[in-house]
Amino acid sequence: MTTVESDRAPIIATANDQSMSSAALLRSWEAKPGIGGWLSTVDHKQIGIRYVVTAFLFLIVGGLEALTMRLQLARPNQTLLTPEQYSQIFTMHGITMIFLYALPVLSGFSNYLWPLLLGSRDMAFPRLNALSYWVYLFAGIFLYSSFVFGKGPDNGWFNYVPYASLTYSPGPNIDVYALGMVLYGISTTVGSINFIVTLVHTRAPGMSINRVPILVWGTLTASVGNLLAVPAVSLAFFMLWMDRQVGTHFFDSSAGGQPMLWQHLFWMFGHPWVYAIVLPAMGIVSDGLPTFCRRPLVGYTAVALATVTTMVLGFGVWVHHMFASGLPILSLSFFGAASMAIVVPSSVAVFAWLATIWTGRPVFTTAFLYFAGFILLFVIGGVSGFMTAAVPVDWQLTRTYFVVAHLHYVIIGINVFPVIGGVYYWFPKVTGRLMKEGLGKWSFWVMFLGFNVAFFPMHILGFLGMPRQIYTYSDGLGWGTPNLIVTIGAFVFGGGILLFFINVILSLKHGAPSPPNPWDAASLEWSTASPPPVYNFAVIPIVASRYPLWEDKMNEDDGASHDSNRSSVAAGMLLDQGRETIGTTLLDAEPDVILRMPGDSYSPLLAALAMTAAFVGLLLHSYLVFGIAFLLTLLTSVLWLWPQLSLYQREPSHE
Amino acid sequence: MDHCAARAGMGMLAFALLTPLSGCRAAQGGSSMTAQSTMNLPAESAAGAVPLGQLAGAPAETATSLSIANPYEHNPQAIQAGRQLYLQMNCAGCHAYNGKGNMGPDLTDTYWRYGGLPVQIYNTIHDGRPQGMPAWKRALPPDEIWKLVAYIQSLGGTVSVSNYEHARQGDRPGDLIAPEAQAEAQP
Amino acid sequence: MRPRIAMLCCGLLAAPAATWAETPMSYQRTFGPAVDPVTRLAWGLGTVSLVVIVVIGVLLLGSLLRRRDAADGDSGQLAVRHDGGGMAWIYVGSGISLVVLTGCMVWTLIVTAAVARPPSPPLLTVQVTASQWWWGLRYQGAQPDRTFTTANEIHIPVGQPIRFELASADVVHSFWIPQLAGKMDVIPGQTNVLWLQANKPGTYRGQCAAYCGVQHAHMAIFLVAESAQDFAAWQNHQLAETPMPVSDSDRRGEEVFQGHCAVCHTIRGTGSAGHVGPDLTHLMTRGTIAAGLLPNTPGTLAAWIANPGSLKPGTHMPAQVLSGSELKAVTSYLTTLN
Amino acid sequence: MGRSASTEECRRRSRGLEGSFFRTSHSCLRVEYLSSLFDRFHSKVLFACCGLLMVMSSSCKRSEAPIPVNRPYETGNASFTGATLNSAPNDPPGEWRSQAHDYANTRYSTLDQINTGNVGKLRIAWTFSNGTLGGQEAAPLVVDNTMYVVTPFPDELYALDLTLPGEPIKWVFKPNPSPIAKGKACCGPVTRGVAYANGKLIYNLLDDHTVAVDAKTGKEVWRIKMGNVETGETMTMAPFVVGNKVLVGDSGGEMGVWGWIAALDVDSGKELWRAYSTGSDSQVRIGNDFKPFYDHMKGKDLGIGSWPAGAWKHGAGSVWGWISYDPQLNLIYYGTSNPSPRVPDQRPGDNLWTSTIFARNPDTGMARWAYQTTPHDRWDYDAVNEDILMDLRVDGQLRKVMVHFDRNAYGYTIDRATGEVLKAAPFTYQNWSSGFDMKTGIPTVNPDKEPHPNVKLVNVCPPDIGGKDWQPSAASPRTGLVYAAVFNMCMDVTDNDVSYIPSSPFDGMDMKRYPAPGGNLGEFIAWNPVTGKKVWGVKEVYLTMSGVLATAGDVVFYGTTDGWFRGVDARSGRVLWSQKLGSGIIGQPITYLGPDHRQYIAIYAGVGGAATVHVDKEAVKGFDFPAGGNSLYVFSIDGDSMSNGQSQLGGMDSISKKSPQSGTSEKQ
Repeated sequence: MTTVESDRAPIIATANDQSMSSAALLRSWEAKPGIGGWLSTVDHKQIGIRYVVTAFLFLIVGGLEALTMRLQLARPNQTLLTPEQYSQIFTMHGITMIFLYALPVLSGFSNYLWPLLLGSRDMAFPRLNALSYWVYLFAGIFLYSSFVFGKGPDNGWFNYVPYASLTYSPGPNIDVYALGMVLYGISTTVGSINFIVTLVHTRAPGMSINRVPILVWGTLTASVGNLLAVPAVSLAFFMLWMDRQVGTHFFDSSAGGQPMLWQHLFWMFGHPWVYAIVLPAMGIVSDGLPTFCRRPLVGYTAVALATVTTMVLGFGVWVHHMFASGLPILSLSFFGAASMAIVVPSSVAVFAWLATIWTGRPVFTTAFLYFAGFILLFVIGGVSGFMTAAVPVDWQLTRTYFVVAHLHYVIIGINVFPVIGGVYYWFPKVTGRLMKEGLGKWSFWVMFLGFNVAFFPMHILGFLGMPRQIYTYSDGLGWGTPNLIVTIGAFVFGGGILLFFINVILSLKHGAPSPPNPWDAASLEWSTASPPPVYNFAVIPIVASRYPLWEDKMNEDDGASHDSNRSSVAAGMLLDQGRETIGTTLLDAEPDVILRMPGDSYSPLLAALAMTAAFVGLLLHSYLVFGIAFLLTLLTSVLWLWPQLSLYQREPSHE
Repeated sequence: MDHCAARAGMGMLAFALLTPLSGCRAAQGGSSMTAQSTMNLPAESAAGAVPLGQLAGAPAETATSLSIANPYEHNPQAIQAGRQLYLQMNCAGCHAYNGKGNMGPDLTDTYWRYGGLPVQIYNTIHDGRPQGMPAWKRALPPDEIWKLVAYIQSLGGTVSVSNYEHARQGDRPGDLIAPEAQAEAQP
Repeated sequence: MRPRIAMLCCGLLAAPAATWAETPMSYQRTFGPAVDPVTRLAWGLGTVSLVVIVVIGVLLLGSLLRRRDAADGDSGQLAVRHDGGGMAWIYVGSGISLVVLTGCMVWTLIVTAAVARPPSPPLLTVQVTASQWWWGLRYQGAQPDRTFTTANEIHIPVGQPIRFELASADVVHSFWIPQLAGKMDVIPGQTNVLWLQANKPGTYRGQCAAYCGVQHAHMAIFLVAESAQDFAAWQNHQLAETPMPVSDSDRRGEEVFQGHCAVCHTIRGTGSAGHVGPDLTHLMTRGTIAAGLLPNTPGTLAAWIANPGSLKPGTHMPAQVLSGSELKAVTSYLTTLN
Repeated sequence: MGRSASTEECRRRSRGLEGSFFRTSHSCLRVEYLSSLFDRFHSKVLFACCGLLMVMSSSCKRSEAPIPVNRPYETGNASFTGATLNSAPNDPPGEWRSQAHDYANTRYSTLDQINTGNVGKLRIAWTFSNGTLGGQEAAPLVVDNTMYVVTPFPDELYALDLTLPGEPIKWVFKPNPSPIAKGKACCGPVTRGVAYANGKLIYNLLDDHTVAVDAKTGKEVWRIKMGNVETGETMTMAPFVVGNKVLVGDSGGEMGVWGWIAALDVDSGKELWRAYSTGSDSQVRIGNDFKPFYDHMKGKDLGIGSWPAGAWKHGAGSVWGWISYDPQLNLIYYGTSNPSPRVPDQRPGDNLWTSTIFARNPDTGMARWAYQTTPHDRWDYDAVNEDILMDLRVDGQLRKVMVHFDRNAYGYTIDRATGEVLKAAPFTYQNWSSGFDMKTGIPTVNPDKEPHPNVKLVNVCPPDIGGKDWQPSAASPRTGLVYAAVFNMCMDVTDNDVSYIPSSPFDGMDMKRYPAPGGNLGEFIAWNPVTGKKVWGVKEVYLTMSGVLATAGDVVFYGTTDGWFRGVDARSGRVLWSQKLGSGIIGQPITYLGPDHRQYIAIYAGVGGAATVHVDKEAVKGFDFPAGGNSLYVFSIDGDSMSNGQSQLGGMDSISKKSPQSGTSEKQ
């Protein structure tokens, strides 16, 4: 960021949404009206909402795929689906849920919430933020476009070679998957960078690193993890595409390649990824629970550290997906032990949550139910993971329905439940209306019941030796009854989700209007209006504790504090000369610089379109299309980077 | 909830999901499903009607039967299946793993002793040829042979039906043609 | 919610116990030293896991339903309690977890070491070649000429460790006979080794456990553990060449086989030596065809030859163009291969 | 290429010495003429002349490209090893009546008109094209002033009258073999030549027939079907005559045939016995007097027992190479081919009796001893290469030995009475074995170089065609050395599981071949069979796949696949003369004495066969073969012959006057 000599001392003012300055803020922040504004906006709230909505749409598609599979498996020797259809469905189900729902929905939450949680006016790179979303959307469409070519990916989401090689999967479906994942990787990567820089740079003054909400810790850890993990998978998929289309032999043993290379590369990414899609969700719980338990989270530091530790360990355990691939026993034992070790940070988190509830005074809202229910599912998913970490036991468990049960407890239990809880929790903030509690409780219980009926018996199916990814099974293996129960449970669970969506739609129209802070919560987002103004905060709040909105209440207990170390949300820096927010230092969040934020722009959308076109070109072997699209990408980046006087930064004067 | 209602619901849901998917198989053409791929094959008799012998020797009136197209042409699944057959039936032993020939002729060049049209290659495989090419008519069902032909076509040296008349005169696409020759070429 | 869940779980746990006999793939009871310690470990860890779930469940329930003292419950007004309490939970909880965990780790390592290699050197090596979608088996004899090939049905002597060398002809598969040993992947370009031992005579079912294509679901394998004598007898029988067909129809069938089938299948002694499909030398000694898909009867054989794709969609075996009489002849010929 | 340039220069220099040179070569001529009566004294004089010439021509040495590996041997004319050869059946020295010239397979001629001194003056005397394109691997025969040349498929046999100017065609025999055979021969539709016995020319047709032709009339005497070509079996080897038996064998090691050798009656063609290379002892003709030297070859029915059940039936072990014969021991020696399929994992066991050298009694066909050079061959190392019979001192005692350059790159010196290996050492670069165990007689296999299905194995040396293929070497009693054209190659190989489908290859090896360290594909070496060491070598950029001719003139001849025909000093390895021919050379040079008492050198050019099948052209930068097309080239000093230098019209009327008989009557 370039700087010019003339400094400016930010005016300290008190927030007042009727003031002149607010009008000025509105002028400079709000998007152009109409479709143009909609396409060009870089407002993190807009983008966050789009992320969440898109992710939920993919959730519905993936869910329907799941239900179809359950119909096929309900009884032995069903012929509802052909083997080929089944393969495509279970593959797309995995791809959809893991790539197109689980992470994006969390990115959505974080996108929407971060600046509000951090007392800032936008993410550090608003346009990068928009790009990340558009690329995600197009990548999703790209992946599903495979059906247009007559066949979707059909090799499971981990897509082992050599089945994924041209010899055994000649169709374009695997190319679509490979290229789609490389494209998708771009979205994830830029998103992660954005989160990291945002945390480093744009927290409100005083929000030192030990005061940020756990959700921020979770997303930060996930982002760093993604930055390190995604390159592995992008590389792997690109190598696969080269093997298929350029004639290289990275994975072809008969030409000097090595099939195991794929498994290593994929799981080096795959395992950290699993943590990337649960840690932020755990963050949601860690921030939500205290609100409803009417007390701060027990062991904030411990939980924050546990979050980071989990991810660090997560990078050293990828081999536990490959225990049966004939690797040396010694290394297996090491990776097994490392995988078990993850129990420790997890238990820290669990007991922190338990303690929070135990020592608090829970208010039984729907959101709270989701958070509390989550804890049990987290434990069940955790211990089943702990069992698969035992190498010799895993030789039996792996690739059976036990693993299917495990990963659904982990991903649904630790991702879906907190996310939906999170929706109930922040819905009023986002829409200005409260969701219906009665229907909400129903949706929770139906989901919770259905979920356990659907997925707990899968453990037993695993013990009964049912392998995953089989499109049918013959009679007399004892798998019939549990499968029927699973199918029933699956539909109940689906019903629960349906209730939730109904609730969302109803509440959007008829929900009770919500005050700025309906739950009397403690973090900054509740200090501004519901829904928040486009500029988030009329004045940048100044933070003095982890729970800025609870300081008065908590200090009733110990009157030991003075106004000096109180957070100030009413009065703060008024930055109303164009799109501005405050940049602060890494650790202590001292005011450092006034950041001029870029305005709305089409370049993210154009760049995303151009990139996608380039990948389409590769897919169709039309190197002309690729070339043109590549040039367009460069052009849009030039447009993007074109210097704007309005973006010159000025430093505040210190006295 | 009510059972029948639930079942009905499931059914409808399944139907809704399957309609888009049901497209897949048709579009896949020669997937590994032998049952369905035996359709739309030319009748044995039709292919059999094509005389053996050199391109140049093939009398014109058989051009119709010569124009029998390979149902699997450009079908990626069939080409890979054909490649597997090429290895499993020991074709590589004579024509080499890269198809460039060794004991048997090069299959990647444009010279074909017995004609480079799909149906001529079909016949070569089906009936064998005098200089050591075995006949596969009993071992390989017709659509397997067509898959082999599809693979051989994918090697690039074969003659397309559209280009047949030119090929028999030794022209290649893009060749210059002297006006006189042009005149004579008119039937 | 808890009671309902609990009931449900108990019900589900009971279900398999009831239907134990009909669960050939269940590994809750196992029958060989290569896996028995693992089964004990699995039950152990399983119990630990269940205990953990119950304990946490109870604590959670307790924390939810526990009566709060009225003192600070002032008029539903959302006061916030601020006390540093609760850290003890983390210390104690994590502490206990750590202890239990360490115990489990040690136990796991012990078991891993125990099953890593057989107690005594295996007396027999079976080379398994996995293909889409069947299992090729080659028995390594003491002398080369005691080496023979069969498919989809393993026979072993009881009470002896057997060594399996696993290779793939195409994609990744996974060799798994749950009641005798854990999985071992079959990966192209490398030979993985597995050992197992059956202490109880009987037929054990296995199945490919790694997705290997459309018919992954129909890639079963059977292992027959029998007494040393029975095994020796079986082995000698497998080594014998099939007698030449006698009846005219069978001779006709043999001729059809040579013409239509021999490029892919082997029947030792007839000059057919195809390696693409299963070796059929002693076909009728096997219980099933098409890798466990169908019982091995003349009827199913004929149906299978007539149109394999309809029974096993996607199978690589093509439908042969056979006249009715040819089909009849070849089927009756095949039924003589015992 | 540089080498040829320097040879040109060498030739120019010798021309400079014309005067003195002329005289010496004359004296040589005279001495040679007498010495054809084996007059010791005169041959000594000859050595003297040659010594002198060597000193004179040594001026070329500096500019000579191939640096001899071993200088100490450059001068002097003593034998390096003291080896002696039995040149039985002692055919007239001016003739060439069998492919190997004698039972011992020495390919050594006592003619020495052409010697190290005058070889530089060799010029083309006349040529003959037979119009075929397949690889020309056979050597011509010269009997009674008639030259007999056989073509590759369609295996036509020409008789050329050497007594007349222009060497006109006496007759041509066209057997019309089945065209199917063309597609079944792994390595080109070749034949390795004709045998002469009792006025009959006997040879194998590619389509598994052996045929005898009357040498005078060119009429077929008998023809016998030895196998069924549709199964993939062919016949390419040159028959070998012992007494009134002619020995023939089959080809098809890549086709899963059942290999055999058979003895036919020379006069009737009736089959007398047939010995298979796999199967029961009776089928292999192993009886009580079978005494292999090494233990792993002792036992009952090993031809079945060393194979997986039933696999021996398609185990090949075809007999397509050379046969030699020791009249004293009354034993024939020959080798069997690789086992089928070439994918070893499909046939665990030693796979006896493939890749094996057999000693048999030619009368009964019963085996005396056997020695398997490469047990459980994984790389296609046939043992069919020639066995040169020599008598020499090994470790102090005189031994009757055979010298065998195996495809597995080991040069063996084997006691031919017992089958004991006396010396075994690599004669070219190899890495498949880490050493040789003299106790078991088995090379120690390097496990890293064992191929397994579907796994690419890189840099295996030598490749499937071996360190040396069928192209026969020669031995000279004057130097006691063995001369061989060998390969310097490696391969990347991927094995593919393969089915036995009759009439199709039972192969499964996917290979890419390329030069071994050094970058040269070929080398022409002189080998000391006593020490098992290379004496010198001439590196060739391209494949050296021709037979070798050794002469009493101390010149050894060989050709290259890019068409160079060279004469080399038998002692120093200096290339004394080179001539580029119309096509690559994979034939076998011979020498004979014309009716005009001139010594001629004859060689067939016409590349094809294994040479073209087995080299990846991409392997060597800018490598490409000359096109095929078979022509015979005959050389003489200054190119003098009846076919030039005189009035061709005279030739014309002399023909018009002659009747066919007069051609023969002329020469008493």
